[in-house]
Amino acid sequence: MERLSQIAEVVVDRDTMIEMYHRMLLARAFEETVFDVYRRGWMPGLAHLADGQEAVPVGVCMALRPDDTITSTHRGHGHIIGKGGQVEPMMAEVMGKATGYCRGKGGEMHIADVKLGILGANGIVGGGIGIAAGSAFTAKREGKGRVSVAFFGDGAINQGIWYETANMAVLWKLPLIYVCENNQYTEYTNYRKLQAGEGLVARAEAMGMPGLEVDGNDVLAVYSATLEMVERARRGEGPSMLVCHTFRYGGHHVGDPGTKYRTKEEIEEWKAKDPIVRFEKVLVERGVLSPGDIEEMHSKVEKRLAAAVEAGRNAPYPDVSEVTEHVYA
Amino acid sequence: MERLSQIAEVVVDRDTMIEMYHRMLLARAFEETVFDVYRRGWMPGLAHLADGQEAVPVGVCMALRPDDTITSTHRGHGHIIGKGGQVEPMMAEVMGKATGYCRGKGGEMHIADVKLGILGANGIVGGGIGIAAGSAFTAKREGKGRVSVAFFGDGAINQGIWYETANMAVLWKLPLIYVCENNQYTEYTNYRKLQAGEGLVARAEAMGMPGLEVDGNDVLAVYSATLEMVERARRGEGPSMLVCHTFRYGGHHVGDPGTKYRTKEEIEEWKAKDPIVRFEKVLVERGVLSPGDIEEMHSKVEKRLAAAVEAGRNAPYPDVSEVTEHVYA
Amino acid sequence: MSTRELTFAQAIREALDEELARDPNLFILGEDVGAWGGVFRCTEGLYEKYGPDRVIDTPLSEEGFVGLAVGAAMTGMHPVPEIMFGDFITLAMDQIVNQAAKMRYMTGGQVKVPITFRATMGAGRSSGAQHSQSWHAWFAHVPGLKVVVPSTPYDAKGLLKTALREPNPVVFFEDKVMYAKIKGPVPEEEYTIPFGKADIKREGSDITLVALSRMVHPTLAAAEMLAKEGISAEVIDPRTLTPLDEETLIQSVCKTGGAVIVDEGYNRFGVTAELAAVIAYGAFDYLDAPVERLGAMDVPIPFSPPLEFTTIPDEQKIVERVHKVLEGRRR
Amino acid sequence: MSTRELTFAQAIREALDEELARDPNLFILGEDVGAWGGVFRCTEGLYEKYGPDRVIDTPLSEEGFVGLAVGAAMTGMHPVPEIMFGDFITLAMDQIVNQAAKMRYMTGGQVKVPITFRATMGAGRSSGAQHSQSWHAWFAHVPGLKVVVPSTPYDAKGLLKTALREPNPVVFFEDKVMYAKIKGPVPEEEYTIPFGKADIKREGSDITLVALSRMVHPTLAAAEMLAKEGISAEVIDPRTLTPLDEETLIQSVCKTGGAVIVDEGYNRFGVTAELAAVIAYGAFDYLDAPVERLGAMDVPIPFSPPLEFTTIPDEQKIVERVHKVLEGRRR
Ligand SMILES: Cc1ncc(C[n+]2csc(CCOP(=O)(O)OP(=O)(O)O)c2C)c(N)n1
Ligand SMILES: Cc1ncc(C[n+]2csc(CCOP(=O)(O)OP(=O)(O)O)c2C)c(N)n1
Ligand SMILES: [Mg+2]
Ligand SMILES: [Mg+2]
Repeated sequence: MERLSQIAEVVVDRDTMIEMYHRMLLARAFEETVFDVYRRGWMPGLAHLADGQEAVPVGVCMALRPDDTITSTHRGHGHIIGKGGQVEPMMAEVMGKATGYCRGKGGEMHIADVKLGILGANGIVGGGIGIAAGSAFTAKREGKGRVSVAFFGDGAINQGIWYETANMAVLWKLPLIYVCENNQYTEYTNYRKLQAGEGLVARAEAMGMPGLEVDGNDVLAVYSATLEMVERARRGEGPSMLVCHTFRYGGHHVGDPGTKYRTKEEIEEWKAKDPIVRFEKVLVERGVLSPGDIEEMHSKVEKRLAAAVEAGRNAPYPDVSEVTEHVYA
Repeated sequence: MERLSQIAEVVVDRDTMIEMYHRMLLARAFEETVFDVYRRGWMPGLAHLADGQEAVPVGVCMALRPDDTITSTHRGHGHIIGKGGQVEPMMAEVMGKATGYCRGKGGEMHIADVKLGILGANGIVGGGIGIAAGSAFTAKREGKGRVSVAFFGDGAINQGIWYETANMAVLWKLPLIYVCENNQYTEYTNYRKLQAGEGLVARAEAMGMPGLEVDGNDVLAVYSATLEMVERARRGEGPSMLVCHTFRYGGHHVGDPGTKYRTKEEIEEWKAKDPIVRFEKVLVERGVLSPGDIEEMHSKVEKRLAAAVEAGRNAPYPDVSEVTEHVYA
Repeated sequence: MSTRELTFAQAIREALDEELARDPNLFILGEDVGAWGGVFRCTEGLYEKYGPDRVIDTPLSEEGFVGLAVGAAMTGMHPVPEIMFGDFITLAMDQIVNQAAKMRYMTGGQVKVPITFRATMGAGRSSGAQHSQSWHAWFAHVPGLKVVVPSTPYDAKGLLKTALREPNPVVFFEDKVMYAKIKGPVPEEEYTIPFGKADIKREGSDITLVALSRMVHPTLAAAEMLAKEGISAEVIDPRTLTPLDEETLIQSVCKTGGAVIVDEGYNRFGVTAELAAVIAYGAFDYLDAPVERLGAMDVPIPFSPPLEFTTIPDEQKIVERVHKVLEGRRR
Repeated sequence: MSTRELTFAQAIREALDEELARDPNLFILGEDVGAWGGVFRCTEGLYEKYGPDRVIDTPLSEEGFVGLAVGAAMTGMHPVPEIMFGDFITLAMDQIVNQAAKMRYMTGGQVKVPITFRATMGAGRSSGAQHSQSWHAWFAHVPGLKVVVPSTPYDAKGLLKTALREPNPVVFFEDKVMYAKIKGPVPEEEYTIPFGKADIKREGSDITLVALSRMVHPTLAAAEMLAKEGISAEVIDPRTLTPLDEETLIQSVCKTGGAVIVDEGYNRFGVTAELAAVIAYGAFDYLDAPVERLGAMDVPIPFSPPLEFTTIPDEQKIVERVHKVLEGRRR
């Protein structure tokens, strides 16, 4: 089995680093804002937040071209922001408004921006995996070096569709990168209780594709590993699997404090490894951003989100006549 | 990953060897007879024969206790005979008669003898795998050391249910033995075109269970490997996976000569490794049977099958009133 | 008989609890049904009481764990797999339809397959198109399965206990909106409710309203509204779709001369079609107007509340349909 | 217009061939559809003609390859996954129902999902309970899908060509008994047939027989038998279930006053229910007797021929139902 090199950190230019940081901030702020929106009763239903996990979606997506595609999960806001999605139509979608990405029809779990290569979050755990394989199939046919990324969780890996598509992706050398975001838990159960065997890299390798595990709270590590896999895929050498270890700070959804099945210590331990704080240190150390720049970016992002909430609240619900639109093309 | 010892051939007593040989003969004769029955128009529908593969079902099942269970496939006659199934109700079932194992309701692809631990052949490729996992679950609960065997083909291995149950079987240490009968082809396609990666032992090991590949035309090798896996399972150490390389002489079903997608050479090559002829040599060399014994057994088996056909032909079809029976218990 | 008020979820939980105690072969499996107590709290405390071998947390492998359950049922256990959202039952269809439902028949009666699939249904929670569907019609279309769609805590407990004693595969649908919101009297004493017996939830003489699962509640509310207009509506809950108590439905319509069928599944090719067809056939000579079918709108269920509620039957829509029937009659 | 006789399978093959030639984004995938030419010969020669990238042999991974097809459709291709036996569609339900059918709606119209699922249906071949089922009713119950059930080579070709140009997911059911056995005229010239237009296969005035897929043929034979008794039967084939040409069905019954629905899917909660309900509603004032529903018996399909044929509608059973309607009318 061919091995990938062990995440030699690639050289990242200044602008890219700043944009990475910016998207991580947006992703964090988006989750915190949605939580607030939920508590105030400004959104219907529930939301699935991923604060704490920002390094994975941003690290992966920043390694992609605009025409590369991703499929996301029920916990998908970060992926969408990572790929360049805009928080305003996202927030409106969360609120079920006509100005939302999906005109309010999709909702929190189904945000998509197909023009940006975001083929949609998905409420079926593992549901994006087949779609990602299909996008990789199309990409191979197009022959333009485009790749496809499937994001999914440590729970989703046990869905048969991972295995079935892995087999085809290797057989047909599809430009597909499986990104397993191991945030340690499914809804309320630790992944170790549900995942047998030698680990996910071993599963990938048995299927004939290389795999790597990285510190999912280190955005540059995630970025570097993704780049290597992406380049491999663009060269026509087929799929690979990236396993990122990370943690969600909150509960499974906004109604779950997340403290019943996880200890305070575990949560604190992970918070001490916060991906944004860590990256800030790197940025300051390397002279990419000053503490003042960082503060300014924080406050810009906050203002942007406040405005997104305001705009979302003021936006109309879709007209009832829209209910029968878009069933068929 | 724990490894199993590499098929040290176990000592097999005389009676067991004779019974093995007997069942292999029965299995072969059953297939040849069904083919004849089909050609004469004495059975409805099609049949899926496994002549050439007899060492696998017999080698595996002879390593089992009567209370162990198996699940079988669309190509299941050998498994049923291997586990002690009787050719008379099998033949009647193939003909759709009321004296068949399933009163004619199941048919060629669905023969079962639950009292013998045969939980049924299955028309869904991979369909028996979940059931076998469930039987292993029950076995573990019963705590009597019973094990469960899932037979399936080189095509079936790519069904997600293998992967999903493998994960649970390892997690829960179920007494389950996966037996992949690699007869080189699915219906009309060589398995290499459909199976990516490092082989099935690697897949099993990645999931956390040991695996072994054996010469599937060597009944003693199959028997020995199975015994080791069975004993491991009885000790409560969990599942394992046996991969047996073998070949079906005929086509995918009785209507397919099997010569369009396979070369004459390939077929001849495998026929030169015929499991029955090979075992005969061993039996004679070891003085277990004389050539005369062998001839006698052949002719007994042939007579038995001729009688089974006769009985099947004379048996009545199920009464039409039975059509609504057995939908519910 | 002493009676308490239980929520729908509590009634389900109590049935599971009692049957786990009664039948050592019964076990529950599913995602977060164990230590967590189930995302809808239907298995709360059962893990602590019966242990991890009887209330089992599974990986996210619906096909796999349902398949395992089928095999366990065939070998003497009575598994109770939980499909957290009924929408995910799509992943386990083969095991339910091609394996569980057919094994007895295909083996000529050699095996029993005592298995109770619990699945949720129902929209109205802004959960989006993949967490709001009601697929009970699919399973009612499959020979070998029984399908239960209870509407009250009392019915839920009694019918679930029956399911858990059935030697056959049962698909038991629970509307998730009812779990916490619907409360009702449940006797302390043990009882079961037989399958195939509709329940007349309200007697009436002018029109028959047939509703099931959560739809019984807006239908009863509609009956209340109609009563104020002087229209006496009979509300019938079939409670099980297979077997279906055709007799009770037909008799009611023979008396009232008209019917509206209310269901939260999609209207087209759904439960409303079967019930309307059964009534139109059986009460042919007594119908004064066509049977009205009020299922969910035939669109993926939208997230945005104003859209979502448009798609689901409610009191107002039921009343409108009743008026339509009565106008039709006056022609 | 020059016309030849083609078998049903040849008509399917020709539609695939023409559309593969026309649309570079179209591709076929499934088990043994490539080098082997399909187990029912529907893709014979296409692998040789269009190559292994357009006619793709997949592993036995129905969920996986159908999922892959959905993603390919969302990114600009038009995949045509073949489900060899419609029974196996259970394994791909999630991809069809939760992904393909909903993606356009859930994204607020951002994507199109042009995908044509080809699946077989139909019993009568002694293939047993897991190789004989007809699940078209399930998909007709799912918003976002279109469902096609052609009965003749002509219709099959014209409707499949339409499906292959549709920007929406279509589930196209082919009765496998027809592949080799049913022959019929197919023009050399290109044509397509729009969805949602029923075809009157035979005109008549005394009773309406609605039948689809292979059932059209025994129904036409029954009409022939009835003609000899002096009963003039109109035979209507809806051809597509979604969209459904309700108008044509209702108009016919308004003229004849009675109907029998014939379908090879299970009777209960199936296609016969929807069509009967639609007719009972739309032709309420014109019906002289209840609509008769003749679906397959609600049992797993038995292997043994005398049992199997008992479960499937045939000429004789259709004629009996017509007599029943006409007697009902005389009351
Ligand atoms: C097929 C399916 N099964 C179950 C669920 C319910 N569910 C939603 S999220 C979740 C846990 C997913 O765990 P993981 O893949 O680790 O993702 P995470 O939530 O940790 O991001 C479950 C069981 C679902 N949405 N889809
Ligand atoms: C789920 C499913 N998909 C497809 C088929 C059709 N089919 C029957 S046998 C077969 C090939 C099976 O190959 P393998 O598992 O190697 O078993 P073998 O026939 O070689 O014994 C296929 C594709 C089926 N019966 N079930
Ligand atoms: Mg997780
Ligand atoms: Mg094979």
